[in-house]
Amino acid sequence: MTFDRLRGRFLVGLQDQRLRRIAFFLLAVGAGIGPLLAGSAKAALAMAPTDGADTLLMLVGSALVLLMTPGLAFFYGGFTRPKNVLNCMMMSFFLMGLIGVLWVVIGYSLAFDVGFGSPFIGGLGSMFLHGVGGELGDQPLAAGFPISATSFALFQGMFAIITPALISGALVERVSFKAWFWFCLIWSLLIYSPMAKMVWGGGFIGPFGSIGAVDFAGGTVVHIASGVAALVAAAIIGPRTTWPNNKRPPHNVPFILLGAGLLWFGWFGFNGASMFASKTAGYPFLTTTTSASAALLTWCLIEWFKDGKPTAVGAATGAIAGLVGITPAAGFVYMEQSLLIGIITAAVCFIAVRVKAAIQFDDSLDTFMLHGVGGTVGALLTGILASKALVPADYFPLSAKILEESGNFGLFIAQFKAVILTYGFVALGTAIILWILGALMPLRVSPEEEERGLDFVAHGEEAYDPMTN
Amino acid sequence: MTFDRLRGRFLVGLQDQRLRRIAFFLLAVGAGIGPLLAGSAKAALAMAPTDGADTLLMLVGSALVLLMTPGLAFFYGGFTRPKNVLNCMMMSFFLMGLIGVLWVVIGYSLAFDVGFGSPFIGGLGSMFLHGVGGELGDQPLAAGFPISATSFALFQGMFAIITPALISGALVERVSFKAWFWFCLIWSLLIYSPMAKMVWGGGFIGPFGSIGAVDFAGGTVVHIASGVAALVAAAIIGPRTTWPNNKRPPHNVPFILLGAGLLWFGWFGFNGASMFASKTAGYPFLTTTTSASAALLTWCLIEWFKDGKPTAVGAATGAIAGLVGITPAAGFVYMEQSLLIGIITAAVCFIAVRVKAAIQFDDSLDTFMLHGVGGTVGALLTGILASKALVPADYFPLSAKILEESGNFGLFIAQFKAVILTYGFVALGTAIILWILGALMPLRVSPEEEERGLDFVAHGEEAYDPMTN
Amino acid sequence: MTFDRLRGRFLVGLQDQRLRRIAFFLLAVGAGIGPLLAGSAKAALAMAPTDGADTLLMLVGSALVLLMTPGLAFFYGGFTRPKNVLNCMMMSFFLMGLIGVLWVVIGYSLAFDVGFGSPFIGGLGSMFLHGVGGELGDQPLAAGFPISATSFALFQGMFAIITPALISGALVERVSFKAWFWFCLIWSLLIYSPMAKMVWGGGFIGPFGSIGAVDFAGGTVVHIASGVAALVAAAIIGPRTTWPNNKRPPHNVPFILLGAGLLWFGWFGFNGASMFASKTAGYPFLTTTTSASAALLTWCLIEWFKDGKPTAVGAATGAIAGLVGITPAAGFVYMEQSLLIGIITAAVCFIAVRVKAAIQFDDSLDTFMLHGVGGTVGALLTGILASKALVPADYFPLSAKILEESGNFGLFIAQFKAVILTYGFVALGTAIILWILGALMPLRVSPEEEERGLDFVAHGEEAYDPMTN
Amino acid sequence: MKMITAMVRPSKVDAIKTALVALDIIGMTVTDSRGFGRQKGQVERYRGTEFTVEFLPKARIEIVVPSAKLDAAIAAITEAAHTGEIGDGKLFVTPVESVIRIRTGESGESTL
Amino acid sequence: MKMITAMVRPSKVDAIKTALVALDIIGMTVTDSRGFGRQKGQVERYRGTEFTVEFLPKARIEIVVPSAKLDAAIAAITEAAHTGEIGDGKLFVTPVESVIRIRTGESGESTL
Amino acid sequence: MKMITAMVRPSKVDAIKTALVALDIIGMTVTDSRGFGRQKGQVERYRGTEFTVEFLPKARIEIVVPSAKLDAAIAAITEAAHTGEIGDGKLFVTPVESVIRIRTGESGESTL
Ligand SMILES: Nc1ncnc2c1ncn2[C@@H]1O[C@H](COP(=O)(O)OP(=O)(O)O)[C@@H](O)[C@H]1O
Ligand SMILES: Nc1ncnc2c1ncn2[C@@H]1O[C@H](COP(=O)(O)OP(=O)(O)O)[C@@H](O)[C@H]1O
Ligand SMILES: Nc1ncnc2c1ncn2[C@@H]1O[C@H](COP(=O)(O)OP(=O)(O)O)[C@@H](O)[C@H]1O
Repeated sequence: MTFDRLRGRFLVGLQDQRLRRIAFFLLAVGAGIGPLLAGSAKAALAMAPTDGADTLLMLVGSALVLLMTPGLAFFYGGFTRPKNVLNCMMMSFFLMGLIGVLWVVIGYSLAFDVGFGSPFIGGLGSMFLHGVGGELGDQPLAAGFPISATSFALFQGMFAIITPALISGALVERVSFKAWFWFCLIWSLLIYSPMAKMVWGGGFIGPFGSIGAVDFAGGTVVHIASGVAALVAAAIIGPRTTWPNNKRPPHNVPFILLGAGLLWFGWFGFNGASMFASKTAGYPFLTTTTSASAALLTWCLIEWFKDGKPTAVGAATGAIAGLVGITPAAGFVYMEQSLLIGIITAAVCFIAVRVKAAIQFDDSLDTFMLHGVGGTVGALLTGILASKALVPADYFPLSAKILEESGNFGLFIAQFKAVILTYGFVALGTAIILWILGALMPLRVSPEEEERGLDFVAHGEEAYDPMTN
Repeated sequence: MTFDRLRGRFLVGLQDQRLRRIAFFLLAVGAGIGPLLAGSAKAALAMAPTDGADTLLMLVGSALVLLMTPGLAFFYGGFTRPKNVLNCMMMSFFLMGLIGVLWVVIGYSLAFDVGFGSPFIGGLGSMFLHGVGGELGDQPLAAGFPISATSFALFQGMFAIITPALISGALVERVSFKAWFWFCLIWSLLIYSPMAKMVWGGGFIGPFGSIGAVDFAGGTVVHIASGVAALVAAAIIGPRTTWPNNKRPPHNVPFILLGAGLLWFGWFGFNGASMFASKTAGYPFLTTTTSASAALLTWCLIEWFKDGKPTAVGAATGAIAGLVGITPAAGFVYMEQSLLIGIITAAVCFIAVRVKAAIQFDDSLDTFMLHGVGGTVGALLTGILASKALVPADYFPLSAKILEESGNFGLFIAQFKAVILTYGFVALGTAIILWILGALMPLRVSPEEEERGLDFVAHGEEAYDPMTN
Repeated sequence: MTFDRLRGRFLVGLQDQRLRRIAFFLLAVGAGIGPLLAGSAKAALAMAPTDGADTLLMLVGSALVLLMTPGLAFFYGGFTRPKNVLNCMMMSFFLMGLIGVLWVVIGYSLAFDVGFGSPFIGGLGSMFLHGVGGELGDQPLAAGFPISATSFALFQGMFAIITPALISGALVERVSFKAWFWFCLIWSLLIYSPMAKMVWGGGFIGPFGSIGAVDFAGGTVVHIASGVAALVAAAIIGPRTTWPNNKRPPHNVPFILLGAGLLWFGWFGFNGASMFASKTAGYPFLTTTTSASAALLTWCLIEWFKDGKPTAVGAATGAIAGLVGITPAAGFVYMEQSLLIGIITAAVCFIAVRVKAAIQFDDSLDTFMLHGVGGTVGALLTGILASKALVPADYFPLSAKILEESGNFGLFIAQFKAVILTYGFVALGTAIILWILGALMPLRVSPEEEERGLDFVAHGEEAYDPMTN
Repeated sequence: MKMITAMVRPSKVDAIKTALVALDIIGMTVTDSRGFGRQKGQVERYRGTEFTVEFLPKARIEIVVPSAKLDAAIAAITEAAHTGEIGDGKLFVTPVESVIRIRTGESGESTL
Repeated sequence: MKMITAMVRPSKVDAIKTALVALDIIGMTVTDSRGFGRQKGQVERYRGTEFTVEFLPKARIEIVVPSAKLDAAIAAITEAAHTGEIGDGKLFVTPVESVIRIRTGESGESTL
Repeated sequence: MKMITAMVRPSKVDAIKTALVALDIIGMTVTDSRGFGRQKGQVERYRGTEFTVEFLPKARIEIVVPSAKLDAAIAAITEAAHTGEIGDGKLFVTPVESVIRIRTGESGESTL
């Protein structure tokens, strides 16, 4: 109700010529000015031979992050109706195919190649991972990174897969699978790869760029990006026909707990391996789990005080919130700070989820409320709580300089800019992609198909055989 | 029936003033005498820089052990009624929050700090992991342990989480979640941390203390402790109202197999990483799985000969029994011995489980029968089967000396003492905690709530939506 | 129908005296000639001390591969009727006990000991892993392999477990569990261990033997062997009574997706750790996942174009096909080739599965169609696509020489021979084992038992309690 | 008293309930069932194999009503469950001889 | 012959069975159902969202009895299923015209 | 019109459907149920504990037929569901007063 009016205005706004022009202009200006501002911070790290243990950290980390995608499929799938569970799971699972291929063909190149010399986008020189890893795949990534380049490309690919998969949470039970296919393909190329470039690939947002923000393992690139895209997509595509009047409880809460367990497990790879070095990976491993623990506890305690009962869904949700919150900070903070991040992220996400329910916005499985909001809280808290000792100038020249000169407040400003830029870039980009896509094909299925269930409609399957014999 | 009379006497006994006084006295004497007996064995190991591969073993091991808790939730959850499955799972899952936080705040310090200079309990100097791991989290743990101290703290935290979670198996479908919350919190501080100190933290039971027992990965600390606590708690709290007349079969056996599979997988970290060194971790990895294999096979073959059919639940149970049995021995025995341990543990646990069924004691999911009995068998067999070569004097000074001087029989005596002390300490401590807690709040829900189902009563949720559309 | 006639002839053929004699003759000749042809290629690698990171790769790899067996249980179990799911899962899960023990007792020795000096079979000198790993379990495997020998024995054991487990897919819902027990036991000793010897253990098929074929992680040893055994066993044992008229759809597709996810995750260990060295493991890790991605995508796109809808079961199936296809090639090809392998394997397996459906052969869960066909495609493509640089003469003397002298066509011929030999050896061996076994006990349950469901018939259990309260 | 047994589309249960409550009929029992009828079965495909699913998910609703309310109830259900497509389902009326409310032991129409 | 259809609390099924067996009534069929009635629905909450569950789990028990045993059976069921709280359920009696035991083809009251 | 309610072995549902279709009876509703009767319960064992399962899986089939087809339908079902072992199930016939096809609003035997 409340939200429906907002949505109406938004949709009208999106069709407004003037507004669109302004948006494009802003994007163009950003693209133009960015490079001018781009700092020339350079690191002077030594080229060391590939290290076995560090490389193994990346490889095991890759396996762990790969498992997060099926984990997510269960975390999400448990919430849906039985007639939509396969479609929901496929929205994640299928991306292990689509984005898995896309990444090695071109996505990696757009993110980590330097061919274009742009602070926004990589290049085409590393398509098909051309030149990555050398003849035996054992060449080190770069000076200061004695991990094999192949392990890095693989590890990053797993991130590229799960990011759009996260978006699906906002869109389950109504989106056309064909539209989802094209959306993910385009979004990965036009939004994800540039984001990775800008933040991690030496682009203008990151520690080598003009803004100097830090993002340890994907607070902006993964969580804010997916969260904001989810918000915009849910707004444009609209709520399920059953929302909010005929909504149903989760069909299988144990699946949600299984998914959350696998996600937590995989997150050790996600954050821990983002340290790229096993000797110093103790902190990101530790902070990851302590933040998750603190957030799980916080969420449940809030429920307990407020509603009288801590819930299993709440425990799973709280843990994920804590994992999201610590992601941008994992290697930059000590254990105490990670507890704080977990507590604050859980509290803020809890409120966000309740607000969503109150305004009856159909971000169906709370992708924005957890990943967008949680990622934002985490990214900002990273600025406030990062420790100088953990942001070495060798690896994060501009960020270290900011910390040196203006302390955590300075870094907070940088983080704030990074967050705003991410919101703007992703929101705009996602909206544009969906406009264009929406002109070419229906974005959602018909109400009849929605009632029938997407498992049959989109895949010709049913998740469970009702005949038990 | 049989058991009910025993239980009556026990409960009366627990309330007997004199008995209680004696118990406290024994505890006090133990606490006083222990230090006097404490040997002064000292190791002379060199301080080496942190090793990447060894540290990575700990980090990956931590991730594996973390996954055991959701694994346990499924192993246990499959057995319950559909109306209690979430509560059962939450009894484990929630501890990833509660104990996860508690451990880094104070639990670790009570176990591994040396501030108090006591052989029973650590200190407060490492609260919030103060001073653990140094500025970058990469400082080695100690002389002879070139793993980062942070990775050790993390790894140990995962053990602290799963130990009370194991207890829940004896108590499902009837315990108040509030009581469970407080029980776990107090038990972890007053029982688990001291146990870890006494056995692993240089305390009086372990190889640096006066007894010189060895416990590779938690036969006493984890399995006997949780098993005995489960036994005592089940006795005090009493059986489910449906027991033994209206009991039902497991609601989802595939969940049990999933849980067992995840537990086995995680146990590689549990036992394997307890070697703290990857080069020599081959044995604990190997013995872990061979014991589990032998126990699975043994359990199924016994069923096959006795009842005519090997069962899936039996296969899962046997594997867990074998994993429990090998835990205290994993790095101290060769492969042949591990087969023996698996076979014997499975056979003894099989009998224990049948005895339980016969006396109709409601250790609902056999926590004592598997972890208590299995841990005991394992701990004693460790004494008998440990190989001198695998108990080096550098790391296990007193135990190596015992082996040298009185051979395996000597070590068996040490193990026996360790087991007895663990039984006594844990049983008494658990009973006291429950008495006090029972005075402050009901330990179990009402029979009506039990009938209604704890998922709704304790969490306001249902695991499965009965409306399939 | 079509198939039934074929089957009739086949069964008659199998009983034909002459045919049998010919078969035995061929086998004998092979056994005799092989050694004569056996090359004397010798590698001159240095003996290096055990490496921590490489050993850790093996240990983590072992844990990952262990998890594949429960993963397979879910991948398969999701397809069955609810009344057969436990039996189906036990056909895999139980082997973690049976083969786990068998392997360390004798299987390893038959595969990797050199006592017999034969190119077909190992020896008995390493029974009970005698002499493997030394006093501390940290001795390196061999010159050029600085991993601990214990980690190798463990890793290989996990392969020995999953290979017969794969066969079960063709036989679910009808086989007597007793017959399955004996079949797996005998097959593992008489087929699997020799296969491992011949291909990996310096035997006559592999790179040290007379044929010089390569098999990175089990294209022939694991996939073709299990696939062909499945085909033969399904033909001999015959279809389910419900096939093809009363077949039912999968009872739980999410289980299939869970299984596929765990298999993919575990496959990183399967292929990745088969490199035995973490620095260079980037390629096998990478190619494993890119092949799976490409295959998943290919399978779904074919379905999409052909039937109008991509399916979840198809996505899971495609991924497995891609993983099978890349297995023999993982460390011998670059990323581009892995994409090609994934695409081709998926396409061929897709056709195979459809053909199976058309001729109505009851390879119930497509073991031959995926593992047999996919393994064959992969093994042959390995010949065509392997890169010289990735087949170093130190480790693969004869294969490297073939590549040097006759290029990929030469290697293709070697691969082709290896495939043919594997088909012949496994088909014949499996048929003989089943004949003998069939004479001693019924291979399948009665039609009434089939109708009743094997969970109750074979295990006295039900997977799900129909009473929900 | 009459018992109405209606086999309807599962998604219509809520609408039927609402319609009946509007008539002050507070009481019904719903069971998941599978129906076979003129509605064409759907074709599902798993791997190579096609399955024609002939038994489709239906909700089986039972409502006992006082005879006086029978026609109104039937009308309400028929309207709420209607889509006009094949597979909307059937509604059967059968006689009921007596009713007892277990909680109170009362019997007769007043308990409905 | 009469058919008793009772919608009761699922946890009472065992007690009802026992009570009927005591009357030598060996034969009944139970179906999981969901009932809507005067019993207040429970409120569940998942994340931010509240759900009022109006359809509560009920067991639907069907027993065909010889008319002679009808009253005894009703009394037994009513007693065994009784708790006194709202939601105990209803019991309906309907006429049965004939019964056949499939195994033997026999028909009539003797087959019950 | 009559309603046939048959409690049968779940594995016989397909055969029953086929037999009825042969009589041109296109319409039935099947529900998963659990039956208690003379058929001996099976003993399952999980860990140390034995369970005697007294309620066995049954399919509950409902078919409304024109009175004219009643006997043929009964014969068809009885034959298709028969194995001769205890537990084959029972078949009950009850009167139906009216039928309505929801899609069209038509009523009467012609809608069957
Ligand atoms: N004779 C019958 N007896 C019992 N149930 C019936 C009968 N005919 C139809 N049904 C039920 O009604 C449902 C819808 O019937 P169907 O013939 O498919 O469509 P329609 O009612 O629109 O003609 C069936 O799936 C079945 O559950
Ligand atoms: N008129 C009715 N027709 C069919 N089932 C009914 C009817 N009234 C009640 N029921 C069944 O009986 C159950 C209990 O009824 P309810 O009104 O909640 O409590 P009580 O029977 O104690 O008054 C309902 O959940 C429903 O399954
Ligand atoms: N009196 C009855 N009322 C309702 N259902 C019955 C009755 N008697 C039997 N049934 C149903 O028929 C099934 C088979 O009955 P049973 O006595 O076990 O075997 P049989 O029908 O071969 O004599 C039961 O499981 C139950 O579902």
